[in-house]
Amino acid sequence: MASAPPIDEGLRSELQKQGIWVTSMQELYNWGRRNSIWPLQFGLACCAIEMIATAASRYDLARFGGEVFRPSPRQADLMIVAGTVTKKMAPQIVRLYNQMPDPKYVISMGACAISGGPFKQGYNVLKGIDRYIPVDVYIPGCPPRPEALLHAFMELQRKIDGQKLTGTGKAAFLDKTVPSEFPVPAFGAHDLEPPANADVFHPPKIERH
Amino acid sequence: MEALDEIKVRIEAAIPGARLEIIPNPGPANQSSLLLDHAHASTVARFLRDDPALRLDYCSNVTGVDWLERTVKKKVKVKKVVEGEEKELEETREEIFSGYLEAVYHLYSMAHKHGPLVVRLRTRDRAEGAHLPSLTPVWRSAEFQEREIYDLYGIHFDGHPDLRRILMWDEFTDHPMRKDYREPDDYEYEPTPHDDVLEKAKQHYVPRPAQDGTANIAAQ
Amino acid sequence: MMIGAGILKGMAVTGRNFIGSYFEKDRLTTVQYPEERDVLPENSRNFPFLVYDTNDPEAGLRCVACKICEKECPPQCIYIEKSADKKPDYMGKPQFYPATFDIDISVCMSCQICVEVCPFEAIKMDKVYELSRRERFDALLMRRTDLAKSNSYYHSIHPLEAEQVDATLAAAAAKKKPAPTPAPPASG
Amino acid sequence: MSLSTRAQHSAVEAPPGMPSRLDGELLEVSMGPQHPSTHGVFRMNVALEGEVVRRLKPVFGYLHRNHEKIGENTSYLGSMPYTDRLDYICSMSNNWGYALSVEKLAGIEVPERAEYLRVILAELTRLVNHASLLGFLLSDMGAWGTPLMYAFRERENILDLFESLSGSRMMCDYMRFGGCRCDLPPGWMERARKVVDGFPHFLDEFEQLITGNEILIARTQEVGKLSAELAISAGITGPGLRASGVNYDLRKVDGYGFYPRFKFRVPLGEHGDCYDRLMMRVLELRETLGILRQAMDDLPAGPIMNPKVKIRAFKPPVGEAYGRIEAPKGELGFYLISDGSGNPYRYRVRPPSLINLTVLEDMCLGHTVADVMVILGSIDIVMGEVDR
Repeated sequence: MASAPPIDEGLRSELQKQGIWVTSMQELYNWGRRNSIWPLQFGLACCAIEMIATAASRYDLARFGGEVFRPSPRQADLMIVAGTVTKKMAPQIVRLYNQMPDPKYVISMGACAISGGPFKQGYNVLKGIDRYIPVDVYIPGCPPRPEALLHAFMELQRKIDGQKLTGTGKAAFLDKTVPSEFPVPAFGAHDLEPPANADVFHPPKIERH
Repeated sequence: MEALDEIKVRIEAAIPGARLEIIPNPGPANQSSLLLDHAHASTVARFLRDDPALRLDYCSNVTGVDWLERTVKKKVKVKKVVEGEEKELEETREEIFSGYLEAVYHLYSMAHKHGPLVVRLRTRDRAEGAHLPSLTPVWRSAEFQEREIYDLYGIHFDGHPDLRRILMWDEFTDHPMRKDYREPDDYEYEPTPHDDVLEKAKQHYVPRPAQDGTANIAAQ
Repeated sequence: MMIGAGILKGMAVTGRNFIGSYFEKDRLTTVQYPEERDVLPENSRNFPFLVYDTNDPEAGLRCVACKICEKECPPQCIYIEKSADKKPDYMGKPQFYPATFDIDISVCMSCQICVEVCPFEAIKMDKVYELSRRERFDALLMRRTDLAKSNSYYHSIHPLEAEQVDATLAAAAAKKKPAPTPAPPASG
Repeated sequence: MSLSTRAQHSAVEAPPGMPSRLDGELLEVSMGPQHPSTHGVFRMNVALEGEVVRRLKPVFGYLHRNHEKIGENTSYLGSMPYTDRLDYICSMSNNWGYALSVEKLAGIEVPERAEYLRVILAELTRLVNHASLLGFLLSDMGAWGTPLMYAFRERENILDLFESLSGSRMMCDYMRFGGCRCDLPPGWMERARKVVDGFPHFLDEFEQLITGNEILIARTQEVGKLSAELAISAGITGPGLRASGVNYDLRKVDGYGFYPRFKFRVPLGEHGDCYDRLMMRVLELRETLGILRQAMDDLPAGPIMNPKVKIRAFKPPVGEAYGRIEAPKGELGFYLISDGSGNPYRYRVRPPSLINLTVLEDMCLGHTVADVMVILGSIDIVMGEVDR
């Protein structure tokens, strides 16, 4: 499929008034994916309770097509890392991520999953899951309100909407050169080995003394 | 429940050879404790559990404490002969308490609804492989908690049915709750550090040869 | 009792809830976020912000860089650099000010201890929660310019508390007022 | 509801010598740490003979986030918000346990109004915990979603109360040593009364939903029995202990707070199986509502904070203290050693969830692998507290 020039918005709405729906393959495909994100049923700590609350009656994640929590990573599109990632748990999370089929997304929910949060000074706490796997959306908060998770969910939907199927800058999961699996860290005598995956984790250098 | 010294007297009468010591608690909580010797620890524990007046059948909390070697400076008044005259002088003396590891047990009675009786066991030193007798055969509730002490403090409990690491992974070699434990360096990105975190984060800062001089950077 | 009666009884409850959700407001609890939102209570808190008086976020900042919050913050997510010089604050008194004031909201645990220990009523809790970002490092580090928010904003999110704070500050200012007056003769 | 609807004989009891295709070969299965019904990141290494559990070793530490080490490096005030995150469903109870221990350590008195508020909030927490537990347990048992949704609907009402009082839904950080942080906002008590008055309706409905259910009875009665002797020796506390018939409730035994002023009963089970443990929660919910009503009626006016306590740069005298409360999951204790400085020298949490798991293997042996989830669910654990 050649990347055709995008359809003129005015023309499209004019056609819509006449009862003719025009869409591109890319839009249709992304529309379908965006509205059926199945998360992995996977909770680590406190944030998992808010994640359940988001799926429960008051906030109802089903309105966004995300209520089908799959216990198996093989059937999931989205991993919500909800809670503190410990060094003992990190290899399992990377393994779960590797087992998810493409396209896959990661939401890092709450302070602990982003950076280790309040527990980051702990000897067994990983300072952010983005040391080993790429993260699409970060939600700060301890724990974030269910609305914040819904907001992140919509942010992810926007991201999916913007993914191109062809041409330069096409979505990473269609690009064979971009890895979709990452090495699982090993348990070492003092720490995980390696302590971060240098291909994934690029913290900015701080200039200060 | 009886007073602690009465209990001590009764134990010493019932178990010949048991060496007990009362460790006072200076705070307002008023929970003084009983230090047991290793050889008689499990006999004393059984006595505490089975004695009809005490019936301390429930061991609530088991925990380790790491006491570092500390020097306490004390001012002592000494009588000295100075220039043929006896004078009372103040001298600072340093007393060195050697470090040790400690296991603390909080005992209650569900039958009589009293407690707590605090029992302590101390190792000889803080060296790797310090030993203590296990009280898990007496109170099952100590099972996981003694494993935790073994994991985090490195005290070996003799007679524990299943002494393995519980919280950290099996390949781990340190005992992180000890006061002298140093965690691995993962301070690549610390935008808001202070105190000791700042010292660790500084190792990762961008070198500034112009301001700091190359020698200082090499020293780091 | 017939086998299955208990299950049927349970099914009846489910059915009552299902049908009831069309008629009873108590059973229909879903909030249709983002179209409708719960009104957050007065005390609700998420992340800290810095209050400034008047209209100038630079000069009106109440913070004097005393670093108490930095020291007390349990997860150490505040970073302050004290200014070298003094600038007149909103009351005209020369004060230190924070040259840098960063809060790493990817670490903050929303415990509001900074608010509790601040003697200058300078740091308060915000209610904004829609903070999802696609990047982590710069996007989630709040600088002084992001943090400074006006007193009227503070009034709009915590009306009762802000009024109390204003009253306390006014009382403190009134107490202090007589003090500077005798000062000029002494210097002059 | 009476306990008379018991099954006459056990529904799932595996005969010890059950012939299986494996002929005595044991199959080792690792359940968790990613498992939908382990309530977090809990792992069990199970040895199965056919479907029957022959050995079970729990593996912990997947959420070990160094609470105690951080507590030793943080000021006494700074540890308070961390306690919220221990048992993250019951932050108010954790706050109270910690505040109580520090008060013991430093000999601090608490004003009357603050004690009443603590009772009210801790009991509301118990409602949240037990309601969520019932939802989770039934969800594990296959009642997919429905009971959990009902429980969470009620939970949200109570969380709204917590939020309007303390500012946060889950991590309240509300209590301080020497009292509470802030007084009730206007209109709070009326709303709380409304929630408490509406709760029995939910309970009745919930009981109708589950208690007569034949599947539930078959899966819980005579499953995971725990004898009183073993429960005491293994240090089981909370509803799990009382389901085995041991009358030990710290609210009665220690009489901390102002619990002796309230009239309430301690429900006791007689079989010590999963069904009793489940019903213990339902019965406790009813008693809790009674305590709440009494405390709300008697709430005195007055200060909520001991004015002598300075929470910042708080330095208790040298000494140690062990304080404990009856948290919804069991005895929650905090052991503090002070060396006179601003940080505790030793900060230890006695987690009821961890110690209640001591007998998990004993309870599961001889049952099928499907029962393990029910037994685990009936113990009621939260990983934040198990691993700390």
